[in-house]
Amino acid sequence: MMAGISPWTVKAVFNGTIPSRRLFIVFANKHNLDFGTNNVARLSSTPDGNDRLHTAPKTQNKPTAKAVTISKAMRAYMEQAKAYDDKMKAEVADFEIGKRHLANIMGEDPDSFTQADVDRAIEYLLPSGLYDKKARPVMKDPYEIFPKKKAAQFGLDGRPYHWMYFTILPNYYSTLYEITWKLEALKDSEDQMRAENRLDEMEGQSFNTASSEWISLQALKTRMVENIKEKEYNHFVTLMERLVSHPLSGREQNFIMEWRVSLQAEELESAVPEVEVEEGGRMCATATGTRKSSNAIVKVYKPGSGNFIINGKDLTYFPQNLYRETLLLPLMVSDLLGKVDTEVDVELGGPTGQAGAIRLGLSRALLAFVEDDVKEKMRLSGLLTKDPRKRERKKPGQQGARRKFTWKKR
Amino acid sequence: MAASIGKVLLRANSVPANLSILCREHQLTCSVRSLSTSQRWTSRISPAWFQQESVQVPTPHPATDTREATLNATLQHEDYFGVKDLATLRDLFNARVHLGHNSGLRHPSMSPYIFGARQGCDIIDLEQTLPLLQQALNVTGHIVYRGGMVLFLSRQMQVLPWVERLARELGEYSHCRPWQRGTFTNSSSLFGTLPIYPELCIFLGTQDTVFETHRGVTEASKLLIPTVGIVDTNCDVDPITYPVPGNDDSPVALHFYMHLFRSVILKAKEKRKADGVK
Amino acid sequence: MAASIRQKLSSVASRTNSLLRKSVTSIEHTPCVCSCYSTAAKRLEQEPRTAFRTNETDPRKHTIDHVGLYYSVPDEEMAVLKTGVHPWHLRMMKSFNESCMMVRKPALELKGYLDKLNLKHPVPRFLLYGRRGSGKTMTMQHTIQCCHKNGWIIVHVPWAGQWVRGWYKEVAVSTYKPDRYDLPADSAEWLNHFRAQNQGKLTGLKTTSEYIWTKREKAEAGTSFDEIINFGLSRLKFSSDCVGVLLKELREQAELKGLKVLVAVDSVNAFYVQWNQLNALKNIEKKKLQPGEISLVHNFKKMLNPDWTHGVAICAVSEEANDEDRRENFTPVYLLGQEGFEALDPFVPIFVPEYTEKEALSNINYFIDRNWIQNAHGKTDEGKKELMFVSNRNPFNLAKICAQS
Amino acid sequence: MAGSRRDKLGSIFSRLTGLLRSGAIKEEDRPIWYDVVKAFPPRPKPPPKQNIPNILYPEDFVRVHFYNTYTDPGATKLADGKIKSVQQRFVDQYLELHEKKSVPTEHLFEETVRILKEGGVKLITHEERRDAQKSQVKDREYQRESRNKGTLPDKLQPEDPFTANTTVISSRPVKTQATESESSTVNIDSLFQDPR
Repeated sequence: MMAGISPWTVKAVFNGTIPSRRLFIVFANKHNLDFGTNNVARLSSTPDGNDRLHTAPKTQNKPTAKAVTISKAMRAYMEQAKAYDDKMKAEVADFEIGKRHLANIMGEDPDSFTQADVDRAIEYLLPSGLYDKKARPVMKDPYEIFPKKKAAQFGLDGRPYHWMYFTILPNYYSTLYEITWKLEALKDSEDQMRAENRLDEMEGQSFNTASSEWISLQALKTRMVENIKEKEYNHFVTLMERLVSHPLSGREQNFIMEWRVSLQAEELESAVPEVEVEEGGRMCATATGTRKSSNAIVKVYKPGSGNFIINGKDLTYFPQNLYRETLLLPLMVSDLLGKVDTEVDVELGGPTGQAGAIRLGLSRALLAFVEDDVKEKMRLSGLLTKDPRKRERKKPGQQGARRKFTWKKR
Repeated sequence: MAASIGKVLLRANSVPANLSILCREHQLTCSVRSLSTSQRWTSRISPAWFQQESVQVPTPHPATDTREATLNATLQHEDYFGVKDLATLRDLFNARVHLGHNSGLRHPSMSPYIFGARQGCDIIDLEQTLPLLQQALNVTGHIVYRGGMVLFLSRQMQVLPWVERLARELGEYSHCRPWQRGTFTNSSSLFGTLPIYPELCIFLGTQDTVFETHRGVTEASKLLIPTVGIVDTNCDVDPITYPVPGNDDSPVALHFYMHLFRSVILKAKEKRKADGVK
Repeated sequence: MAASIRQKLSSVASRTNSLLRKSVTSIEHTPCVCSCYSTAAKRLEQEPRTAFRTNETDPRKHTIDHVGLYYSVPDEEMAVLKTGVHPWHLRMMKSFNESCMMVRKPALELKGYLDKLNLKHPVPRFLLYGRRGSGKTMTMQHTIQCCHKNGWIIVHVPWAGQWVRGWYKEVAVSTYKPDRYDLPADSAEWLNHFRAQNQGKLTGLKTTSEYIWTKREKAEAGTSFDEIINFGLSRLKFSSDCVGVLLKELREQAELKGLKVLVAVDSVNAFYVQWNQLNALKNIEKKKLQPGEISLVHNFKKMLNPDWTHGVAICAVSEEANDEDRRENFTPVYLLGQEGFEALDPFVPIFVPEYTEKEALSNINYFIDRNWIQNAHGKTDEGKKELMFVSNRNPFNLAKICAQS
Repeated sequence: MAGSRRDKLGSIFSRLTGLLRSGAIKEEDRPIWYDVVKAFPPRPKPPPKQNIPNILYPEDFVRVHFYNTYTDPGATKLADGKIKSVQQRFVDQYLELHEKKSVPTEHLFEETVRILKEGGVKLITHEERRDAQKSQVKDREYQRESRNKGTLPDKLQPEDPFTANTTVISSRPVKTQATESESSTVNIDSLFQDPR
């Protein structure tokens, strides 16, 4: 068998920091590399791992051929774990002493010196102007600073716990396996329904994925605790999409939603303007919109007959049809065309900016008169999103924002 | 090398009562296989050789000794797991195991196992397949019986979920996903621990794509892991320890193999439990 | 039950023309004909009908009930109107393979005035005004058709702006008065137009005085109008003078012979406002001409003066006739300027509004009937509403959008 | 790493044996499969075959003869195992007659055909099909001409488009003369003289 290499850089950390110092101060940015792995968990934090670790095979007799092979991996692991524990113990002791010293320096009671006091003291004694907070000196519990240790993936008998251990990405692939079998189950029930001629029952059983999206690659990595690449992520999404597109996907709604994140529904709630009721029961909602440098205040009255007044003029305020079409969109999506009256005060900017500002304000004002699903529809159409583009400034040495001066060699 | 075997032989000859007790304990009704039937054995285990080796071997611990004796006694049995009853020639035929690939795709190393070509399609000689299959199943059973890890490998998309489910249900391991180069040979850096290897790799199809041999075949061979492989007429037989010539594409055939392996592994585990092997 | 039958009837009517023509009278008088546009029961009566045609082709008989409906113009009358209709509109008619015009309220209003007019008073002046493309010209056409049917003599200027612009045009010093300028080509064109519009009405009309063109050529008193026109057309040099002669004779003879003369001038503000663009008319010294210096304009201005009787003047003001910096408003006072307003005052202003919802729907339905709107969405209620919103119910804009999509 | 990287040399068993013998691996450290493989060594590979024979059966030749003479009698429902295709019946009949040896070999084919035809089976030779097609083409031409003229004969007027189409589809391309003459040289009966 190959000589075991230490997979953790614990040792390196040890050598890299100043040994036996009075103040346990670590410049944490040096250890960022060691923190980089997400898939680390402190051994003692996992109950299984803890048990596994501390039941050392002391009672084992002379190992058989099988036992020898196993214990090699396990023994190596346990040696490393013990070294880690010893080191951490020493570090903790060091930290406690350092803390008392610090309290003395600061002239406070060492027994009631909390972590907050430590932070304050460090900031006072070692002021740092570094921009990145991670780069500033810290003094913290060693368990927070040193990288955590990964739990063993296999038992004492040397058999891995996971049946897809050898694929390197067991969690990821077992999720794919789960999706596949869920899809198979759906297909089976679909076939059965087809055979029994109960197709009408399938209506409306598909899962509506609107207002949510697949979790990101980074989130998937964190969830799986595995180093998943983009290609594998795409594969995952493809497979999930296949599950979602099945007519009976609603049955697996809970499973699907585990892997999706919903999109800012709460923001929508706060954006709905208040409705004022005027005399005669006419409702009025006011909202503002901006685009480029234009600002618009839009008042929407319901019920109405479709009148549109912009700065005291009707739609002839915009001679070009393009801008009228811009205004048309929110009314179309909310299906309120011809059912509301609109009054607009708009200022600054050109026609494009003004039309865009009115559109945003109108969309926001219309939220007061529509149902939730229409709100969602409007959000998906992009009506409630502010266009953040602005005029780009002119740069010195250039003709405009991007355009360069004409350059001729000679 | 043959120390343990020799040891057992010695014990079996010198202390027949011991063995008979073992036999009774484990209900070994069948007669112990006569050593003289296996020519290889007789040639390897020459007395002189045996004497030399036996000197170096320290006296084993009594507990281990019993275990080894139990294990080795099962090896004397010709068909300890009853694999001969699992499949007949007719079953193989019905499962379309005989159907090979187009003759143009034939791998030269497969030629001894091919019965003939019917209308441009190779037909595998099932009379050769059957004993090979039985031997492979027997070996699988013994390795499982001894607590070995079994890894199922396949790159056939059509049966992929079934193979994985099989492995999961059996408490064994599967690898039907893209093979990362060095999964065996570079495992310490890929897994971050000391390497763990399966004791047996079962390839339900030794091709990765249509044109490539599965990389696991080579890696297993390098790391001295025995392999059982279903080899079709377009596959290379040589790197496989226990090749089973047969159709590796039809779902019917693949499900048939899976059924066989499932049966034998379950049986081996059952026996292991009954025999109290640890 | 009855409602559903009516609904069925109306839907059938919209599909088949022949059935529609039979049933249109019955539909017209039933309220809530079509429920497909209704959103609330209250508004049902205001909702427009799917019927967009009337078979009443005589413009004299149009009443308020016909508002918003299309009527077809017979070919022989179209021949009279053709030279006056806007070419863009003419092309649409050609595409639709029929000449149809919509009955609109301003035209009916004007017709009502004309019916009750006392011709013995000095010439009354009506002034049409409205936004660009709101249908002033078509209102005028409608009235002209009315008057033509009544046997009026029509003096029509289709587009007065043409006479004050055109750098390429030949400008000659008037033979009659040296400080005026003739536009021989335009004069001849107008003579043709005049003759086409008054086919058969000019017989028996003769000059009352003698006109001397040159030393050798002259027109004796008693020369028929046709001869004058022919002379103008053959001797382009004198065509402007011929126009002057005709107009003068018409003014004089209107009362004597009991003629009825309709003077219709489109974009009349061109007569009073200086055109300052690059293509303005210039004399030989490259001096821009005032509108009053052009003999044609001078003569027609006289027609608008209230110093003669048995005639009616209908004018329209348009923004296009003004310079680009004088187009902010569409009201007559603004467009005519001081001079024009003083010249025309007093006049009866008639506002030509944009389409009402009913008229717009009628127009869209007509387009759908003519397969001018082929987009499936355009035929739905939502699509119609969108069209109305984007065009702001401006007739020209609506037609333009429909032509694009 | 234990074992040789030269994975192509020897078997894993021989390599591990070498390691054990040299002491690179201790006896207790040997992997568990070692004893199993030792007890059940892989079977030696048979020597490679130089020529792999084509698998042929006597009925193949009967079939060839049948197809060279007669057209495809149509589709058979494979799902129903009880129904035998016409070809299969022909082959069975032929072999049965051959076994009885009541008919001389040169008349076996005609005899089988006769028996089948008595059984109500329709068999169409290629020549007949070709002639039928020719006349069909003629018919169609005639039809087209008459359609161009604007009149149709009564016989053709109520033409069922469905049946018309099926006839067109079922007409297979006629085999070339060359293949026929080539295959006719095969002596079928010579096969049966071989001891089976």
